[in-house]
Amino acid sequence: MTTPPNDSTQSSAPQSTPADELKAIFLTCLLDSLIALDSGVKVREDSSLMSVKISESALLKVMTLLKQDSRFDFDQLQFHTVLDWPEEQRMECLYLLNSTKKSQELLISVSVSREKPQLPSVSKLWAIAEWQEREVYDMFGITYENHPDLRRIFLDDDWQGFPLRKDYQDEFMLRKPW
Amino acid sequence: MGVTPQLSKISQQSPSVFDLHSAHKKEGPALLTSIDALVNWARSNSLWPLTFGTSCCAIEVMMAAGAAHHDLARFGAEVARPSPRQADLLVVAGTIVKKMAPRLRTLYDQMAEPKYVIATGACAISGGPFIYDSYSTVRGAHEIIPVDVYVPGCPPRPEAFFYGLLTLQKMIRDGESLRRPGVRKAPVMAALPPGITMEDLRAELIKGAKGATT
Amino acid sequence: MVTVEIKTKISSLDERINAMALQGESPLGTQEYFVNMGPQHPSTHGVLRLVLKLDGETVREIIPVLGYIHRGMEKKAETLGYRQQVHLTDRLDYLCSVMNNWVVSAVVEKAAKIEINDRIQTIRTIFAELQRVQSHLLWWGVFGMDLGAFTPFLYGFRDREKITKIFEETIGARLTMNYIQPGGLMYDIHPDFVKDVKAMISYMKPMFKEYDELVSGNIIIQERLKNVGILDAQSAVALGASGPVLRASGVAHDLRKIKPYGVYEKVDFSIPIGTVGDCWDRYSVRMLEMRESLKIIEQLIDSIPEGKHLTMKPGAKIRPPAGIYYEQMETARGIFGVFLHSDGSEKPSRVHYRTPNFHNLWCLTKIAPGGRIGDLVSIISSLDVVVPDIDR
Amino acid sequence: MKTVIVARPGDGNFVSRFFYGVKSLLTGMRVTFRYLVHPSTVVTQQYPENRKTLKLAERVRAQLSFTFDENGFHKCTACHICEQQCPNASIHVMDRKPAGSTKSELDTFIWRLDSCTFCNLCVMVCPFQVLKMNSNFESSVYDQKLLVYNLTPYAGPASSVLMKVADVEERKKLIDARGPYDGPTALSGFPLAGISKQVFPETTQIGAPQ
Amino acid sequence: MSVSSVSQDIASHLGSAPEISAAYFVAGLLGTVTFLTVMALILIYAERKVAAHFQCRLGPMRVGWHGLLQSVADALKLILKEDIVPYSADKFLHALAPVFAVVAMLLSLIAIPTSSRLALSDSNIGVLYISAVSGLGVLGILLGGWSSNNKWSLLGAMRAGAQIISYELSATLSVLVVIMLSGSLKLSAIIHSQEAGWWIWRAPGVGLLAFLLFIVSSTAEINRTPFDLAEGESELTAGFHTEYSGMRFAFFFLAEYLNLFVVSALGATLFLGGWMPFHIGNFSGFNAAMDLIPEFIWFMGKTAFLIFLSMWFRWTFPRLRVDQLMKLEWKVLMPIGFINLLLAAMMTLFGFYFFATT
Repeated sequence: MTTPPNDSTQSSAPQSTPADELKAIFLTCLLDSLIALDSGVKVREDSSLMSVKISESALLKVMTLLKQDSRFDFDQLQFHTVLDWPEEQRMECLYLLNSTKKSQELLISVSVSREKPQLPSVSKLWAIAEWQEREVYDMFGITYENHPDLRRIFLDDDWQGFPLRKDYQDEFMLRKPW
Repeated sequence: MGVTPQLSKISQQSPSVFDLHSAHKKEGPALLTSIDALVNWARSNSLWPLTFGTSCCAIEVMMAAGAAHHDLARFGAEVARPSPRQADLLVVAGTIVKKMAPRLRTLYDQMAEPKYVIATGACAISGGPFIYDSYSTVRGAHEIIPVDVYVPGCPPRPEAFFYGLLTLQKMIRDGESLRRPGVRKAPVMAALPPGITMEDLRAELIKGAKGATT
Repeated sequence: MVTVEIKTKISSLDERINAMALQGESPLGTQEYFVNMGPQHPSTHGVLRLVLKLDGETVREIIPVLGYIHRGMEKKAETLGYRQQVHLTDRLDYLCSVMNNWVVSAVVEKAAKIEINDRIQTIRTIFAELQRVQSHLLWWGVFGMDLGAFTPFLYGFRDREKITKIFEETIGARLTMNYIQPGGLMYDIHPDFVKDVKAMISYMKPMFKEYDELVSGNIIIQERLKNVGILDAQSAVALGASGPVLRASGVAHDLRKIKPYGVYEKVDFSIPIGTVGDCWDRYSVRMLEMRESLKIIEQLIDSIPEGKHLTMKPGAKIRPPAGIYYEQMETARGIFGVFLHSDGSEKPSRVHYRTPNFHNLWCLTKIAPGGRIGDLVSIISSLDVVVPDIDR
Repeated sequence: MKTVIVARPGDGNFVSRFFYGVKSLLTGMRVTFRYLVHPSTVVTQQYPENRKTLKLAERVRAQLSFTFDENGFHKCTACHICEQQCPNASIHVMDRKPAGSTKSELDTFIWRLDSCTFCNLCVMVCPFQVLKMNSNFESSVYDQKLLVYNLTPYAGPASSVLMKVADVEERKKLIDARGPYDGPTALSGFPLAGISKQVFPETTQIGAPQ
Repeated sequence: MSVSSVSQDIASHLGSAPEISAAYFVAGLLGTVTFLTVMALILIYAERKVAAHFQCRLGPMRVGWHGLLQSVADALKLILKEDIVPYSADKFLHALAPVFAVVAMLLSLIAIPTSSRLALSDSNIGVLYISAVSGLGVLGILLGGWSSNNKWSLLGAMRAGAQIISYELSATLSVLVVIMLSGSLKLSAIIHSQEAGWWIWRAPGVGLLAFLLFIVSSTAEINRTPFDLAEGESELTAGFHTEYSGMRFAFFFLAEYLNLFVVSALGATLFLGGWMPFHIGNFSGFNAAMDLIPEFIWFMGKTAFLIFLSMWFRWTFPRLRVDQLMKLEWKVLMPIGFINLLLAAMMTLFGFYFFATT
């Protein structure tokens, strides 16, 4: 399942500039380290950002590495959001990491099942993840292990359902008539 | 030569609270009527708004309208009260969502009579951009509290808000009375375009509502 | 309705407050109490609600309760075409509406590979900077009002009105512009635009001295802001702060310099950074940013290149290939990013906004405890939160 | 990266801070006093009084309207492009097919001022430049239903078709008059989102529980 | 001009029958109330106009000529507005609080002589009386905040209580300077002691310092910016009167402006000579020219100047924080006040002031 990292970087950057080369070296280094942790690492091709897919079980390890390793130094979690794939019965959780020191961005994607979505919380690594994970729980219903304060953030505590899921319906919402 | 385009006529002679004279009929003894008039004069000229704004409209309606260029103080309405107990005017400036709806109702209930409500902007009138496909936006403040004047716009200019304020002042002068506390007359159609009477409109709307229900 | 099996314990606000009431002990042995600040409160800038745990006047803990203006914008965005996306972002951070428009347009342009010319880029940059000044002016006024001085509010708005006039002339709107479109601009600039902007700049420059005399130099302001709400560089980064809040903590992180977009590469400007990260630094960073913005506009205003203002037909269909696209820019409050997932159809399948205020407000819970209620007000104000941007 | 480090007010000793403080307060008072004694600095525009002279910028968007040619005809062909572009269904173009014709023509052009966000997309995409925004912002009403406008004064074909008919009387037969409040509630009977069906209560009991 | 006040005039003409004294008292009180209500309305209008012009706008314009009737409309509206008493409030205290606030102010105004012939009660302990009675005002605020059963109100009331009582000290210290210099507690005697010149300049340095001290601490005592912590909008919504509406709120509003008037009138009386025209020692020609302006106008002019000063502060300065407020009082104003008092004592002892009669 492992995609050779060199191929993917070359295909994404046909015209090579110094910046691109640097990025390629960075990505190679990154992928090597990630593969050591998780054999299922893949590069997500259809993205304008540098992005890798990892497996659910390796998430916390990978994130810890990315945060704490001085080669990567991803000190900010820009956003955490979810793509819903109802036909495949999965949800794809995306974490955009940002390094203020190295000016690099990396999108981490993890797939979870739609029925029992659960992920480890990364709020120990990035404090802002506490709110971002609450938002994702609120909108998609993904629960987080070891989250300090998991409850709905925007909607009322007694709200039924998770509105940003593709199949969300309620009586109140009107569909645009045309 | 075709049909006169009515709408262009409307835009030329815009409906105006200044042009149309009051249709208010004097009732009862002259003394009481004049006391009524005095009371309504005082109430209409001393509309202290509640500092309340949820989103974009608050900038235009509560802030820019109160700022030096437009100056809400000219209407005696710059005394923005942060406590609903002392406010006369609730300007619903911005989107009201389901979570906010009970709070809006509370604010309204906490205000002392006589109290007036102006809904400004598309969101407060009908839900605006979020009227469809939004699971949380309430479609208009009138779903929660009685609204006296609607000021359309997204957001309305400060001048448009002043026009709304003048419309409300006219309503207070014409329709509210000391002798009927808490009961407000049916709205006075001051802002109707010329050539259209209240009766036409009412008939049409009743017809339409019947059509919609059946 | 999908039923989801939830393994983790989900708490509620009441439970959270109850838990908070039990923990912690006041050093004086006095009883602590809870107060609701908001949703209707003059200094929460809209409908932010803060549950405060107070010990006398001292704030011990804060629970921000969000969602009083959560309008479901991301759901709504999934039902709109790419061109219609733009007008929604006006209503996020309405004080940076042009910049928000730009981000959406940029991400759509990146996705659909729409080329734009230099004229469009220059005009976009000028408008973004105008809006930055406008937004900071409004913030300055409201900041003064929050600290109890009403007059700065009116002076700020008076000068903001000059910029609003320019917007009105070219765009036709005062707040929600919807000006920058995928593929260009809604209108070309007004013939008087250059003249008016120059007049505005020459008007604004001496005004900063007055602001300094009235507010910045004032001893009460200085004493109330200095060493209040200190956010050091390390925690600012960790808490995800961006924009002036991050820069005030001494981190020189500005996307206009790091990843220049528009025509920021061509212009010469510097980035104000603070040293301590207290309210005073956040205040002065913004005050200096206004001056820098005027400098940028000054450099660009005389050399707007010729060209079309719209490179594609306004009604043309936009259908980007399937994939993930992300674009972020530096608005007046920090990094605003738009994440777009396209499935190849005319509508995006998922839109996510990375809003600066959501992240900046999070800092509040870390820096405000320990201060007085008055400090809390100045901290909220110095973070410059716009609540609809947080709640989306 | 070019950076400037912001200045911080000096901490100083107590006495110098005290005198700085007094000076700064007096400076602030000078600023406000200057405005008090110069009435020319007043920037207020008195809206209802200056109504006659109030001139807004020509691009100001406050109301959608139709453009008419010199005969009072519009060019709308009921192509529905504006309707599709409108992000929140504020425009509803109702067309009709006259007897013996296959081409549809405009019946009523319903525009909801109550939900319009003035994004200008309809104006931008209109292939015939029928729509335009004008600056008439004085449209406050007491009833939300009055904010649902019909922009066209007549139902009938576009001016290009009408002008082919030379006879004025014949032209009049092709068109039917419409009023500004021929809203969809009245015409087609389908309910508008957000507009409740309740019709003008005689009196409103204030504070009554809802 | 004789020292005798109106009361003494009337008493000497009509004898001192108790009914007549009572009737006179009622009439005087009613007159004062009317005068003060009108005064408060004018003050509110003036404040709004002055504020507007500080802020390059116009202020009330549409009710009457240049908005002259604006305050009348506001007052009429407030009187007719619904009076809400919260369900969980202490009803009796809630009703009592605004009365306290207004009555304290009315009572203190009785003692202030507005001209040499018009003083309702020229008590020989006038200054003491005023500082005692105006201290009652804080009771109204405390009661109002407590009885509303609202945390914001309570916070506002507690702030007001701490603030007013603290600043009362330095206000009294500055008043003591004048008492020491003039050697009397009687207000008319204090005014007459300034016949050769107002204390603000006659006692070099000390008088001015005491005056500034008085201005600052009295601004704090009447809860105006920069010391408006008790009702600081951006912090405590509306402070102690959050739960008040209609008439009772109008009472607080009235009391606030009456307070302003009382404090300014007292400041004018103590430091600026009250109704005493601007005299310089024994320059009789100059003094006679100054005497041509009526005493009442002198008094009102001085008071108006002090009121304007207070408005000027209000529309220029931001608010202090609660701990800074206390720090300012206890660590800055109090020591200055004591030193000033010491200097004043020496000055009085050795007659080191201009035109000393010793």
